[in-house]
Formats: sequence, structure tokens, C-alpha cells
Amino acid sequence: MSLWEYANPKKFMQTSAAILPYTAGLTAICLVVGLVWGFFFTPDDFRQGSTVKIIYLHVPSAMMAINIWVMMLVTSLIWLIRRHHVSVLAAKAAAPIGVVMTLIALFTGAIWGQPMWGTWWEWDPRLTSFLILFLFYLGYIALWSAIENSDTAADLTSILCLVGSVFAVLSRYAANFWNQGLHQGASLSLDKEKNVADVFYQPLLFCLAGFVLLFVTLLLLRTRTEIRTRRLLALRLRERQAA
Amino acid sequence: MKALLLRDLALAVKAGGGFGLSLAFFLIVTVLIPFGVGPDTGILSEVASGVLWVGALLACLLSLDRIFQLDFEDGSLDLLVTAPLPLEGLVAVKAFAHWLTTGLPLTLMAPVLAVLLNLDPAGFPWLVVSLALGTPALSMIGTFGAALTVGLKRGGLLLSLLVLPLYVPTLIFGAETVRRAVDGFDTTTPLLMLAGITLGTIALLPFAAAAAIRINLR
Amino acid sequence: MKALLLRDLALAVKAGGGFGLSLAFFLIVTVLIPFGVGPDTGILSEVASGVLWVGALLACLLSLDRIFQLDFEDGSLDLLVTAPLPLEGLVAVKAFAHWLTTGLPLTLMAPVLAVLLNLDPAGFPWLVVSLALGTPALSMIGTFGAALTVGLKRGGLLLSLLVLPLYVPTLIFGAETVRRAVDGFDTTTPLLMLAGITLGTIALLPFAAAAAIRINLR
Amino acid sequence: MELRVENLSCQRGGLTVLEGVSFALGPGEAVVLRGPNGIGKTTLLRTIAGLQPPVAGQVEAPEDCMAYAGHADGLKGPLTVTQNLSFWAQVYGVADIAPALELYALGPLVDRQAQDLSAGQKRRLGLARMMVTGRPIWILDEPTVSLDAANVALFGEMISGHLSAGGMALMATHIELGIEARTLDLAPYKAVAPAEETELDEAFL
Amino acid sequence: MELRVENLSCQRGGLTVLEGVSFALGPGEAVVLRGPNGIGKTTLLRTIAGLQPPVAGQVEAPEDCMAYAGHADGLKGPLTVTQNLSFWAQVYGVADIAPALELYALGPLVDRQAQDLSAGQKRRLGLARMMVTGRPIWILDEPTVSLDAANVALFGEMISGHLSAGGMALMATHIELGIEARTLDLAPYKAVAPAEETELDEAFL
Ligand code: HEM
Ligand SMILES: Nc1ncnc2c1ncn2[C@@H]1O[C@H](COP(=O)(O)OP(=O)(O)OP(=O)(O)O)[C@@H](O)[C@H]1O
Ligand SMILES: Nc1ncnc2c1ncn2[C@@H]1O[C@H](COP(=O)(O)OP(=O)(O)OP(=O)(O)O)[C@@H](O)[C@H]1O
Ligand SMILES: [Mg+2]
Ligand SMILES: [Mg+2]
Repeated sequence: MSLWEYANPKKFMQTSAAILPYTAGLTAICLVVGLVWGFFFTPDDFRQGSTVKIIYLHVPSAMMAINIWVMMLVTSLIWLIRRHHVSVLAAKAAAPIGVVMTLIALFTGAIWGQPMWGTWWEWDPRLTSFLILFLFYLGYIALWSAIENSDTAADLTSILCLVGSVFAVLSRYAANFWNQGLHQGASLSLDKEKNVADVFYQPLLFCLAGFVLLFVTLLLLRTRTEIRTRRLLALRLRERQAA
Repeated sequence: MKALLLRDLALAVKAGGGFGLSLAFFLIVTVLIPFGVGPDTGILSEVASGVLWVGALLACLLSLDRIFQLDFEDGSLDLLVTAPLPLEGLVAVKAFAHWLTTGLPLTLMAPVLAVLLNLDPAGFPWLVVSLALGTPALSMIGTFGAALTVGLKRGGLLLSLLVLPLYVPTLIFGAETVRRAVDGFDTTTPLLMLAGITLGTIALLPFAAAAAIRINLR
Repeated sequence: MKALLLRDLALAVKAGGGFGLSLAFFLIVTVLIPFGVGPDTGILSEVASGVLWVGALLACLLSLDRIFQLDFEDGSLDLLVTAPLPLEGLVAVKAFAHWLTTGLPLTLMAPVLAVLLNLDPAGFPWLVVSLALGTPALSMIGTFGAALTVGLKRGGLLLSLLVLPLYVPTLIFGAETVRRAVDGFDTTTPLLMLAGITLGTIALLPFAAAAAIRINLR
Repeated sequence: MELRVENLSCQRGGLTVLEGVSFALGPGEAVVLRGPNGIGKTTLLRTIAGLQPPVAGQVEAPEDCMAYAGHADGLKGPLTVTQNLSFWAQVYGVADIAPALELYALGPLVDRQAQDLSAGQKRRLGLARMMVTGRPIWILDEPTVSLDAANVALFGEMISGHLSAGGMALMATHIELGIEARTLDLAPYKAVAPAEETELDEAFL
Repeated sequence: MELRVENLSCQRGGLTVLEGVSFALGPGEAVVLRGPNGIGKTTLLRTIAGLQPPVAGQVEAPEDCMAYAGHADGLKGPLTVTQNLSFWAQVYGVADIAPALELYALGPLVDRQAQDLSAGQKRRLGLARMMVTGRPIWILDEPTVSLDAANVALFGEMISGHLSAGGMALMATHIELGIEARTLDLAPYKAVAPAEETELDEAFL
């Protein structure tokens, strides 16, 4: 009962259909406000000039990239424990979004790094662990696509997600340790956070909200498609049985 | 011939092979190196060209045992040999399919990874050119190796053992090209050598490989 | 259990697997790097520790798909699962056999290759220690990956894509140990981490792997 | 002790192939499954052997008393006949492989690598494996494939020996085995109604 | 045109297994090889198909007119039935795979991946392959393994159709095929003093 009933595909389809328009609308509003405000109505940073504005894409995408993986971890767990198809399908649907977010973070970061650090890429622990996260996403998707039987795939990918998460955290720690004292740029991102003045901060909040909503919208859409594909598969099987 | 090429591509894409994986492997190897060597960009850019080439080479290597082993195990190699295809042609097609699924994507991917290892920008075009010229040789040599080891179950490791030494010249000239470009020297000589090796292998190895297969089947 | 271990070793030795090959591969990779990077010994000794660790890691990787795939194809995995062996035990034994045939020889071989890459002598003992502590984790993680991909024909490349990210922490701490030893820093922390990872994987991953196999067989 | 299968439904590739199969097998009894290609014999046997979960119904049998032999023989090419056989003997904790060897006249082949055996010789080795399991319930999928007449007879002997020792055998085959055993034709159990039961389907339609 | 085998000796694993086999096969004729397991049927067929060189004697047949089907079916698991079949059709330059499909009633399976077929269905696909080779001489090694009665009959039809179209067939089998064909028992040709002839031995003694 309660929340779990949404794990029933029928129920999920109905509710998601009802919600989608609103989330989509809100996403549009937040992103437009946040980005326009951020890009056109904020002063240039005294040190970084206009490049600072990349933050409006970079930070939200980076945060999402991480949080999406966490969300996948949770849904995978739910699948393993309660065997709710929708939750594992949600995880499957989330992965590509996560990859895109990671890529956005990487690229914007790289573009930002050029003026800031004078290089496209630094082996800063944070960036590095991000690269690893990217690899985990790739592996997860590859495994999904490699296995025919959907339930088998669901189980195996969920296991991979669990184990992977543990190792992802380990890698983050390892990366910190590995780059210790070797490289100043290490926690640059964090330092900047401190002196992100309010003028930059408020639009950033809008962007963050926008990205979260964007993810929710895309997730609902993709999960719906996944469910539909499943139904198609079920129908095919019926035909075969009839034949 | 065409049918065979299409089939191999279809299989590569379907059976978890395909473009994606060799790329991913390439990416991973290049990412691992800094973890081993340490984050100092100075050293990294020093070794970048070499690492990239070795990485591409290993990515090629890992997909080699696919080329014939599967066909051997499920018996289709027997059938292909008795089919009206010249065995040399079959080998060439297999090698080409392998290049399409590994060498080509690797070449296109290389510049991106070069950024990660902060390779000197001067090297970028030459990296691509050298890979484009060199990878066909890698695929062809690899196919030859695969033909030699086709009988053996999971000859994978042995295969790489046989093939890697044959890869050395290609590797040397390929990496040399990039290094010279970075140091601002003339790159024609290594490039010419590279082209020479590729042409030579494409011209000769199909026959050797075909012979090897005939021997392995009896 | 013992029977299984002995059988796996026998097979590894006979079927072109065995100590020899992984060693040889290790050797070749470490030999290739200088070709790629160029002969400058200064740079080489800089990167030696990293290259050695990455080399060992790849040598492990290449023999992973052997672990379960063969048994799966010839049907003995079905029979083993229905046999009176706990599946977790089976996985552990497989991992142990893999370590005996790859990790152990690599560890013993490493110092020799370290000389080739003129690693600073101060690093030698630590190289061996770190490998001895780290390679079991590599084998165990690899076995887990192999269990995930056992159903897939020639999952080799996918396997490496799944496994390599999991290898990152081990690699970092392993290589870090050697680098620190060379630079004369304290090496206890990375060593402890390494030991921790190894123990953790050995304690937990067999269950994950066993689950994966059960899922794959149904 | 007996093997009791109660309206078992089994699934392959997400598709229920057999429904409501029930039968019981007591000591000394053998059942031969028959049915056209693709009816689901292999699937049923794998389900009973516990290699895949049933969709519905259950298989009642004591723990650890089944030995399964599928389409593949599970031989290791590089190992010799003796090595292959004694490995399984050790796994199942059976001391002696001699009887199995001489029943199938594998004597002359003991030191031959399994990969150098002919199709039928491989099969004989695969069947000899059953004797070293020491398990009472044998589950055999097309055991006599590519055996010649003489060896089919040997197989018959093995089965009747096993049965008279109080064992049980469940076999799927297309050709006559020359064993007196109940035959169970699977045709009537072919799943008719679409995959209603599979919870996947329920969930998605 | 005909297939003529003249006192052929063939070897496997450096050991001569059959000696002095000779027979001829004319248009519309079929020969069934019989013999106990391990006598050397597979080896003989592979030698005739040109997959391995004869030790002595020769095989006379026009170029490119044989099609071989061994113990393995040479199917690609990930590809569908149609893809598998049409690939071979293209290789042999045969236009149409429809007849092969409908003869073996593969219609309902066309879009199924080969790895999802049952043992017998795989076999049927493997046999259907022969029809798209368009070659006159078929060489079949235990073609009816794991086929049910109905499909064995279909196989019989295919063969007789092929023969009446002036084709030839050479088959090794252990079970009745229900085809009127000469049987050739290989027992008499078993190599007596094996090692002697193999040129390996000659070279060293
Ligand atoms: C490819 C390069 C880069 C990558 C992969 C990257 C990645 C990240 C990540 C993972 C975060 C953390 C998001 C969170 O969890 O809160 C982040 C935040 C941030 N990054 Fe970057 N970054 C890159 C380059 C840069 C550059 C060049 C700058 C500017 C000099 C920069 C400035 C920031 C700032 C100000 C934040 C927000 C502070 C925070 O949320 O912790 N990043 N970036
Ligand atoms: N390496 C080897 N050394 C010695 N004998 C070998 C070797 N390889 C195969 N043989 C023998 O060669 C003989 C011929 O094998 P072949 O597969 O031709 O028999 P077959 O007639 O096809 O048997 P089946 O009916 O079981 O298929 C077999 O007795 C086999 O044991
Ligand atoms: N992925 C799948 N999707 C749909 N049907 C499938 C799938 N995999 C197998 N099947 C079908 O399941 C059925 C049962 O297969 P099974 O191997 O059990 O048959 P069988 O009785 O053993 O046949 P044989 O006598 O040829 O061995 C077959 O008809 C097969 O086509
Ligand atoms: Mg079957
Ligand atoms: Mg045979």
C-alpha cells in the first residue's frame, strides 16, 4: 500500500501522465529564469570576468550527476528487495541522463578550467572521481544493453550498482589521498564556493531547481517509455505463445 | 564477401562487442595510467604520446580473439572454408571488420583522451594521422595472430603474446611520429615507415593467415 | 573444493593459460612502454612504479574471462552448481586459482622488470609487498566481474569495462605505496588501505559473485 | 524417498512453455519424457534439477539427491578421460571410478585427452559421469545422442542397474531406449493461455 | 558428374583410423555410412569434404560442388533464424531462402534469435542451411541428432527431393533415416596396424 502502489505500472502510468505537464512547465520556468538572470543580469566577476557564469551550468549538472547515481542505487536496492519492476526500470531510465549530466559537468568544467587554471584538464581529485563516476555509468549501461533477458539484466545491473557504489566512494577517497600535497588546484572548486557572492548565488539556486526538475521530467518520460517497451515485449511473447 | 562483412559488423554490434567497448577500454587504460604514474601533468604530457599509442594497441589486442574463435567453436569456420569464398578474402574481410569496429573509433577518440593527458596541442593532428595510418596494420597483424591460435581454447593470452612483438615496429614509428611533432622535428620519415608497414602487412599477411587457418582446421 | 582447485590449476597449466603467459604479457607490456615513451631513463624511472602496477593489472585482466566462461560453454558450470559444493566456495576457489596462476607469479616477477624500467632501488621491496597485498583483490574483483558476464559470449571487453573502474582504488594505493617509498615518505597508510580493500573484497565479493552466477544460469 | 512434481509450470525466455505437469517417481522407477522438438523437455528438466525457478507448482525431493546431465557433457578437452571422471568423483565424494570406466568400455581411452574423443566417445564419458555422482535421482536430457546401437544397450544396462539399486531416472529422448519405463508425453501440458501468470505480464498489462 | 572415393585412408590425431575406403556416388544416389562410435565416420567425412588431407588414396569430385554439415550447426546465437539462413544463402549466391524455411516449418521462428532455439530447432535450422547452398553433393554428419520423429521424416523428404533433383548425399548416422540408400559399413576398413602408415612414423623409423 502507500508509496508502493506506485510501483504498479498501471498506477505509475496514470500518475506520471498527470504530473508530467506540471514538472515540464516548472522546469522551463526555472531554467529560463535562472539562466537568463545568471547570464545577462549578473556583473562579471572581478577575477574571472564573464567566465564565472559557466557556474550556472557546471555546478547544477555536477550535482545532478552525483545525485542521479545515488537515486539509481536506491531504486536498484528497492528492486532487489521488493522486486518492483518500475523501480529498476527507473534506474535504467536514469542512467543515460546521468551520463549526459556528467558530460556537461566535464565539458563546462574543462571550458572553465582553460581560463582559470590555464589547462583543460587537471588531475584534481574531484575531477578525477568524476571521470570514474562516468566510467561507472558506462559500465552500468553497457551491462544493461548486453543482456537479453530483462529480469536477468535487472538483477545483474542492480548488483553491479551496489558494488560499484562502494568502489566509487573508495575511489573518491583514494583520489583525494593520491593527489594530496601534489597539486594545489585540488579543492579549488570548494574555495570558490565560499566567495560566490549573493549576486551569483540566487540565480544559481534557480538553475539548481531547474536541473532537478529537468531530471524528474526526463526520468518520468523515459520510465514511461521503458514500461511501454516492456508491454510490447509481453505482447510479442503472447503472440508467440499463440503461434 | 559483403554478406560476411555485414554479418561480422552485426555480430560485433550485437554480441556486446562493437564500437563502444574498445573505446571504453581505451578510455579506461588512459585514465589508469595517471593513477599509477601520479597526477603531475608535466610527466604526463611527457609520456602522453606513448601511453595513447600503447592504449590503442591494447584496445585492439583485447578484441582479437573474437575474430576467428567464435566461428571455430560453433563450426561456422568449417562451413566458411568449404564455402565458395577465397580464404584469403575471408581473412581480409575479417581484418577489415575488426578495424572498423576498433581501429577507426580509436583514431577518432584519441584527441579527446590526449586532452586528459595534456598532450602538447602540436601533437594532436599527428596523433590522429599516425593512428589512422597505423591501426589497419594492428588489425591485420592481429588477424594473423588470431588465425595462428584459432584451434586453442581461450588462446587469448597466448595470442597477445604472439602478436605484441609483431606490434613493436608499428608502435615505435607511431609514437615516434607524435613525439617528433611535439618536439617540433620533421615527421615524414616515421610516417612513411608506418604507411609502409601497413601496406606491407595488408599485402602479405592475408595469405599467411589463410595458410594458418587451413593448417589449424585439419 | 581441493579437487576443483587442482583441476583449475591443471587446466590453467595445460590449456595455454598458466603462469607463463600472464608473466610474458606483463613482460611485454612493460617492454612496450619504453618504446612508446622513448628511451629517456629519467622519465622512465619516474613512471616505473605506475607502469609496473598498470602492467600487472592488465595481465590479471586478460585472463579473467577464462574463469567461468569455459565452464559455462561446455556445460560443467550447470553440473558444478547442481553438485554438492557451496557456490560461494566455488567462486572463492576459482578466484584463488586465478591468483595462484597470475597474481603470485606477477608479484615474484615484478622486481626483475623494475630493473628494466630502472625503478629506484628503494622501491623494490615495497613494489613486491604492495603487489603481494594488492593482487588478491584484483583476482577477487575480477572473478566478480567474470560472474556478471558469464552468460555473454566473448564478454571479454565488456568484462574489462566493468572491472577496471573497480580496480582504481587498488591501483592508486598500490602505486602510491611504491612512489612514496621511492620519494622516501611513509608508506603505512596506503599499505593499510590496500590490505583493507583486499580483506573486504575477499570477505564480501564471493557472495555477490555467487548471486550473479545463480541469476545468469536461470 | 521419492521425487514428486506437482502441477509445475516452467518458463523459458520469459515465456511459459509447459503448464501443470505433475508426476511422481518412486525408488526403482524411471520416467521417459517424450514430445516434439521445442515442447519444453529441456526446460522442464532444468527446472526440476533446480537450475531455474518454476513459474508455478513445486518440485518435492530430498536435498542434494539429483544429478543432472544436459545436452552438453561438461568435459574438459585438455584433461584425460581419467582426470575428467575422477574430478567429478571427488566433487561428489565417490571413491572409485573403475566400474564406470569398464561399464562403458572406456578402458582403452583412459589416457586420451577428452578433446581427442569422437562424438560418441565423448557422450559415453558424459554418461559414465552419472555413475560417479552416487546420487539416487538421475535427470538425463537426450542421453543417447550420437551413441551407436551397442552403446545404447550399455546405457540401458546402466539405467536398469541404477533402478534395481533403488535409484530413479528421469529422461528426455526422441529415440527408443529399450528400457521398460513409464513414458510421459508432454504434448498435453503445452502452455495454451498466454503468459497470464508470469508476474511480469501481470504487472505490465 | 559424380563423387568417386578411391582407397582413401584418413587420419586423426596423427593416427590412421580408416584404410582403403572406396566407393562412388552418382547423381540421385545416397550413401549412408554406418559403424560403431569412433570408427572414423567424422574423420572420413571431413577428409572427403576437403577439410583435412587424405593419408593415401584420393577423392575425385568437381570443384566447389560439396556442402558439409558437421556435428556443430554453425549458427550465430545473436542473429535471428532469417539472418543466419540468408547469410549462408548470400555466401553461396542462392537467392531464395523461403523454400528451406517452410520445408522445416521454421516459419513461426524466423525472428527468433538462434540462441533461443531448442536443440532440435537448432538442428532443423542447421539442416535448412544445406538447401540454400545449392551444391549437388551433400555431406552430412549425424544429421538427425535430437530431431523428433516428425522432423526426421521432413529430413527424409528433403533428401529424397534433393536426390530426385539429381543431387547426391553422403551421410553418417546411427539411427534409421527411413531413406532408401546404399549403406556402407566402415567396420571392415578399420586401420589394422595403425601407426605404420602415417608418414610421421615412416619419417622416424
Ligand atoms: C573538467 C573539469 C571539472 C569537473 C569535472 C568539475 C567537477 C565538479 C564537481 C564534481 C563539483 C561538485 C558538485 C557538488 O557535488 O557540489 C563541482 C563544483 C564546482 N566546480 Fe567544478 N569541475 C571542473 C572544473 C571546474 C573549474 C575549472 C572551476 C572553476 C575554476 C570549477 C568550479 C567549481 C565550483 C565553483 C563548484 C561549486 C562549488 C561546489 O558545489 O562544491 N570547476 N565541479
Ligand atoms: N589425437 C588423437 N589420438 C588418437 N586417436 C584419436 C585422436 N583424435 C581422435 N582419435 C580417434 O579417432 C577415431 C575417429 O574419430 P571420429 O570422430 O571420426 O569417430 P566417429 O566415427 O565420428 O565416431 P562417432 O560416431 O562417435 O562420431 C576415434 O576413435 C577417436 O578416438
Ligand atoms: N527467448 C525465448 N523466447 C521465446 N521462446 C523461447 C525462448 N527460448 C526458448 N524458447 C522456446 O522454448 C521452447 C522450449 O525449449 P526446450 O529446449 O525446452 O525444448 P526441448 O523440448 O528441449 O526441444 P528439443 O527436443 O529440441 O531439445 C522451445 O520452443 C524454444 O523455442
Ligand atoms: Mg532439449
Ligand atoms: Mg562423429
